[in-house]
Amino acid sequence: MPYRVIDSFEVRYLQIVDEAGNLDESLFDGFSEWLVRSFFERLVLSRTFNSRCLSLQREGRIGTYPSIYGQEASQVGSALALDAKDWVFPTFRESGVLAALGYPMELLLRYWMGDERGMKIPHGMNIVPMSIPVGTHIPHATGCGWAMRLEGARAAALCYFGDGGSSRGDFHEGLNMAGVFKANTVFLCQNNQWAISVPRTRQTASRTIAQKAFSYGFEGIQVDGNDIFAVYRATLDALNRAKRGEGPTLIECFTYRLDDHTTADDASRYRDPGEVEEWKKREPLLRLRLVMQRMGLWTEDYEKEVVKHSEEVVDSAIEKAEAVSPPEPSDILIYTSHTPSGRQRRELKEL
Amino acid sequence: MPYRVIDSFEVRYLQIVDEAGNLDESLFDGFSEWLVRSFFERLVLSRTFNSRCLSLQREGRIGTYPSIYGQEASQVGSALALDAKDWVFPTFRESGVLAALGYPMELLLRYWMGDERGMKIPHGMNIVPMSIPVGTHIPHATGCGWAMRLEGARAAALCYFGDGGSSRGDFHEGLNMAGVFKANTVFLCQNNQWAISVPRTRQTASRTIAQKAFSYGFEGIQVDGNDIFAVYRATLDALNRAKRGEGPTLIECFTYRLDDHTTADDASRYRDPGEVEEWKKREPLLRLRLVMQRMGLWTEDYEKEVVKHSEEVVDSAIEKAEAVSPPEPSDILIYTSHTPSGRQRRELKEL
Amino acid sequence: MAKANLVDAINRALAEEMERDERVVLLGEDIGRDGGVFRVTAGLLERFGAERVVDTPLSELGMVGAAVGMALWGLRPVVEIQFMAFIYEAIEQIFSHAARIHSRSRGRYSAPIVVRTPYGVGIKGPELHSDSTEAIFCHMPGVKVVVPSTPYNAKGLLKSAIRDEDPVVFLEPSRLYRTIKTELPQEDYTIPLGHAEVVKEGGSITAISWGTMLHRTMEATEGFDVEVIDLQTLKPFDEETLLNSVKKTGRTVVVHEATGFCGVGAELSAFFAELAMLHLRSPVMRVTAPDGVVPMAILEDHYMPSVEKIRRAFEEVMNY
Amino acid sequence: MAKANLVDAINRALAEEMERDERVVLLGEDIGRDGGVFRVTAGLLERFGAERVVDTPLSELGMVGAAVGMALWGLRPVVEIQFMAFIYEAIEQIFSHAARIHSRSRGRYSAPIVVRTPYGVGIKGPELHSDSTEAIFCHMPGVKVVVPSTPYNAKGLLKSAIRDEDPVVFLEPSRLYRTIKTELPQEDYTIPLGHAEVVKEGGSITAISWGTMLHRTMEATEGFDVEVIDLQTLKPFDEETLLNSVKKTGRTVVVHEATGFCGVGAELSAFFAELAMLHLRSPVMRVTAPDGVVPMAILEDHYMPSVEKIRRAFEEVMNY
Ligand SMILES: Cc1ncc(C[n+]2csc(CCOP(=O)(O)OP(=O)(O)O)c2C)c(N)n1
Ligand SMILES: Cc1ncc(C[n+]2csc(CCOP(=O)(O)OP(=O)(O)O)c2C)c(N)n1
Ligand SMILES: [Mg+2]
Ligand SMILES: [Mg+2]
Repeated sequence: MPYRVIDSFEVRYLQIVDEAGNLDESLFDGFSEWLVRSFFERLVLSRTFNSRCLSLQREGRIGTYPSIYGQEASQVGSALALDAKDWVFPTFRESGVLAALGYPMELLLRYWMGDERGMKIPHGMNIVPMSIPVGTHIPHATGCGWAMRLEGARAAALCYFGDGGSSRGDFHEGLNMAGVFKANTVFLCQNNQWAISVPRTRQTASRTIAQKAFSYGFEGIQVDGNDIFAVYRATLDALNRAKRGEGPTLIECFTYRLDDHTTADDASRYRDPGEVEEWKKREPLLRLRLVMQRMGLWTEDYEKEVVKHSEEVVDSAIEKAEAVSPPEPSDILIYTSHTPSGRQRRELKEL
Repeated sequence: MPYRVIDSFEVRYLQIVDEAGNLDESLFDGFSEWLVRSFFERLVLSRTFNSRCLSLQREGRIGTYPSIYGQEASQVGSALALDAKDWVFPTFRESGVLAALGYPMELLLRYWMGDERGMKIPHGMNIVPMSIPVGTHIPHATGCGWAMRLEGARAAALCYFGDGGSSRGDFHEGLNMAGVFKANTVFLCQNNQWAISVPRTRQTASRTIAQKAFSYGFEGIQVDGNDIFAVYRATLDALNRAKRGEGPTLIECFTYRLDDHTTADDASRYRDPGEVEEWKKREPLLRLRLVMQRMGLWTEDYEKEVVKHSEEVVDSAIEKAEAVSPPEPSDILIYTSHTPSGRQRRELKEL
Repeated sequence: MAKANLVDAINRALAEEMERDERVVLLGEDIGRDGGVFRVTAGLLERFGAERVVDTPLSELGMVGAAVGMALWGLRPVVEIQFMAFIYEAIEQIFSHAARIHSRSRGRYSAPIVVRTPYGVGIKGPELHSDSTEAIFCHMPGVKVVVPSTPYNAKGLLKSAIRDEDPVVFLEPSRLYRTIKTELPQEDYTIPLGHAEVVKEGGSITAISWGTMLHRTMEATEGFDVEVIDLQTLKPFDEETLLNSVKKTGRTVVVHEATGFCGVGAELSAFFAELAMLHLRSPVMRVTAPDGVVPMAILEDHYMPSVEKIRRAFEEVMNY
Repeated sequence: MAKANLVDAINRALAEEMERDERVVLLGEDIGRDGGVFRVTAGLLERFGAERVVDTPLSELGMVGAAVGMALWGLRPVVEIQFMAFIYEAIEQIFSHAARIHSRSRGRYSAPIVVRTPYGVGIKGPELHSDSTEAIFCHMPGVKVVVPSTPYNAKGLLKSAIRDEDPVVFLEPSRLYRTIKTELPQEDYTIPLGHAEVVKEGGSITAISWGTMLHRTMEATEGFDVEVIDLQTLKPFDEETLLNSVKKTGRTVVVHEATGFCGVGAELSAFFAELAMLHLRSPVMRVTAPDGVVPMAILEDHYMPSVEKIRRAFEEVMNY
């Protein structure tokens, strides 16, 4: 080999609990009973919210909706690693993150009904409206995490995006700047194997998304995204490193989109149903249940109760959301700029 | 270490001749006397062209000009690896590439005088007008190399850009798509350590540019960019791999911009002159001369003759370029679209 | 002759051009196996293969940039951008490269690419699925901008766009994809770029529109003596047809879905002022969306110019 | 009071705002140690430190995107784009994010960022160093667009832009950076956005211009009774000042450096048609660049509207 090796990199992978519920004892610490119950309860809540949304869409009560089924561990596990001061930059497919963070579900529903007021984030919650143009919010998380670092805040920004999002220029420029300025930012890619009909292998020729971090001079790791323990641990570690000023991390949650891309999609056109069945066996609730059984935290009654409670929460949110009167047409102009221009004032009269 | 390693990468470096002129005998083959003389003659020609341009600019005879001083090995070495069927995507700092390829110097001069006709590439030359917005031409080389692959052409596209260019979204999207579609494209980054006043270490936190290839599933190598033998060899290998359908390569030529960024710049404002002095010792002609001496190809007279010939070539090009009459104002409209619109026809009358 | 909708018409234009010219290739997200999110490319992968109907990574800049490179090499790429707002990342590729390469190389190279994308409000899509920013492309020298309004003209215009030597932004009214059908001849017909169509003759008002709004404009004409012009090509537009009509009617209303400020309506108004002032009996009125961020589904009907709003403009110019 | 050029004026506006408000940070390529390619930020790194005067990687999208994120967190970033054509990569960040976040979050968030960039022909720069595409930013709801024409108004306008809660695109006429000087008060004065300035009173023609072209317009007035208005803020523009002037003069000429088609001149023409038709004694004339790719140095003077061309427009409206 005529070439001299001047540097080398390893791509690392984290799994704490495997599909069969086997856990790595050396890693399984710091998960209090309270936390494990939270995992379960938020996971069930987000799954309940999600399936209700799918029904609401079929009934024409909300618009196009992107399901999170299969990705709940990546969403809930990472969300629960956040502190109140941290900032969250979600995409459209983050109902589970928002549910886990206690985002008012009636707002989330309003949003999916097509009402901007659903993204009027309540004060005290550092969540940014979900990004629709894929990947474009990544530099925002860089800027936010960078500002935190500049101001010496003990906080971090957590940015969600998908495998598709990793192909965009925003990803590259956002992560590169985060590396240069050691932004307090954690980049969390939910690699759910598909970007609508485009499989991961066609999204990029690199074997993992995690290794893309090497381009930016910081750590990237791949995590079993259906293992809520691994996701939580990796996210918490990364957030803590960021808060200590040690710079950004890229986390690839290796997971799967079990449903269609959105309710407007029909995945059977492009995806082998056998693949979906295989991944269903790995869906995150199964193994969480097994761990909780072993810990003595799970009974059938407990689960029934959690499900019932979640359904009540979601149903009451639906009721509230549907009782809200529609927004005013004038909102279109009123919120565009801070003070309306002469032209906008004339147009207001016509709306 | 709780994490499992699932993949690993090595960054490789190629140098055939070091600063002192020592050469790696195992690698030093395939360089015929004819080729080595070509290296020398084209290198001197491009250096001569370059220094004349700097004078012309000072005399107000051409506009702002970007010097290639120090980067000639990267430019000439890579250009000489090209076949006639290959395509070239240069930036503004590629006078050396164009000179080596035999691009009519009077055209190049016209361009720097501010005349678009200087980039009316002669038929038979597959060179694309130099890209001014940094990095933006990278996806073009991807598309061209991809088209070559689709059509089964035994040709490749060679794309030049700088360390600064590697930060742009175009780089990311261009290389990613090239990886996915196995485009016949070679990406050649002249890492000259500076992007105007921004040093390489602030451009990106990754240790090398070469390793960015890992993000795209293909090979990246760092080459001593002041070693014309290494540059030629690495480029030729990469072009050949591309032509065999083995996909793209990223080559980082590790070199140095010895002059100001352009004639409009004053590098003393931001750069330590000591650094420049250190790099001057490594400039590419020095070691080429040493190798040629050892091969019995160099004498003082030979060099004098080459220099004299180069000066004559450049001087006659200057003469030609300055004798050309200025372009017609109507060219502004005539070339904008293939057929002028009604509006453009009216405007033509007013020009 | 069978009737077809806009999706079929565009699909057939693409298929026929791919059949006619081997150099035509399609790039886009989900245009292959999935057949496109609006199913516009359905069946084309099966027919022309994965080398000519290419599912790309999620990479708008990359797609358009690669298309420019392919065009330099000699292909004729047609890029699908899933929704108009997602073209913004690729604007530099369009403005700084596709639009200029012919001029920059003084004719040696061209970028005969077509960038197709659905535009406009009206499908109750999520945020950023309803933009209508044709004006910004019209402003850039070197770019042509085309908007069909029917299956019939979509097929003819798209074929011309693909055959054109200049880059074309081809905007498909998403609201019309499946809502209207017209007869669609099997023959290979084209509609030249730069040609506007008088779709309804009239004597008192010239109403100019395109895409979705053309149909609203037609609806609004009842009771008015309106000549309705489907602009079809926004840049370069058909000056002659417009001037002839205005000379006859003396009154002009432009209707478009985009916000008014610096929209194409402004250009039309300025054009008439400069070239037909003495024929104008009333100001050129624009009926457009307001100067606000395109709203989500619940408010979208309030954003789009309504039939009543167009009728008010007709009344206004008549009573001026 | 000392005189200063445009570079100094902008430098001082930046310094004063950074002094006044700790949240103001500057991002850009070569703005730190190098002091900016036009030296606009010279000395600021030394004065405010590398955390507030940041040399970024070559990353226009990244800079503007990061600025949006910083603004969400509470900073007030001012981004320098080295030349206007290099803003195109960042357009999506401006259009889809900065412009919309206030509306999308129904007031919870804003993006009070300023994107400064030199624009225009006239410095004999290389290709793509002379674009003037203000119109496309004007078209996007939620964005403000400001163009100073003198050191004095540059300082006042930039301070207002930095203090504004909405995103502002601030376009600096590169040709004027060092060619004109005005008095520059030391005090903290501002010029409100949305306010046009009557720089010369007159009775027969209203000439509207901004930036570099304002000075050509002034030059052209000799022998005509022209009221010259410096628009200053292109979006939202000062309707009242414009209408008042046109009511007096009845004739309008708009002069801008950008190409005419769908330029800001078109909007002004349409605006006058709609709101001042009865006062117009002649068509609103536009004097603009032609619909061609901005040429390189040798032809650039032919591209820019000349004084003679402006005078011809004055004559035309007078003789109409
Ligand atoms: C810039 C952009 N291009 C295209 C789309 C249309 N689109 C919506 S989601 C999607 C796929 C996203 O894939 P990924 O990033 O993997 O996220 P996932 O949907 O799998 O969660 C596409 C193409 C978009 N929203 N934004
Ligand atoms: C998109 C873009 N941004 C900014 C500039 C201004 N500019 C010209 S060259 C340059 C630095 C380029 O650095 P690098 O890519 O390393 O190439 P080098 O000049 O070192 O050859 C900059 C910032 C530009 N031309 N294009
Ligand atoms: Mg995905
Ligand atoms: Mg460099």
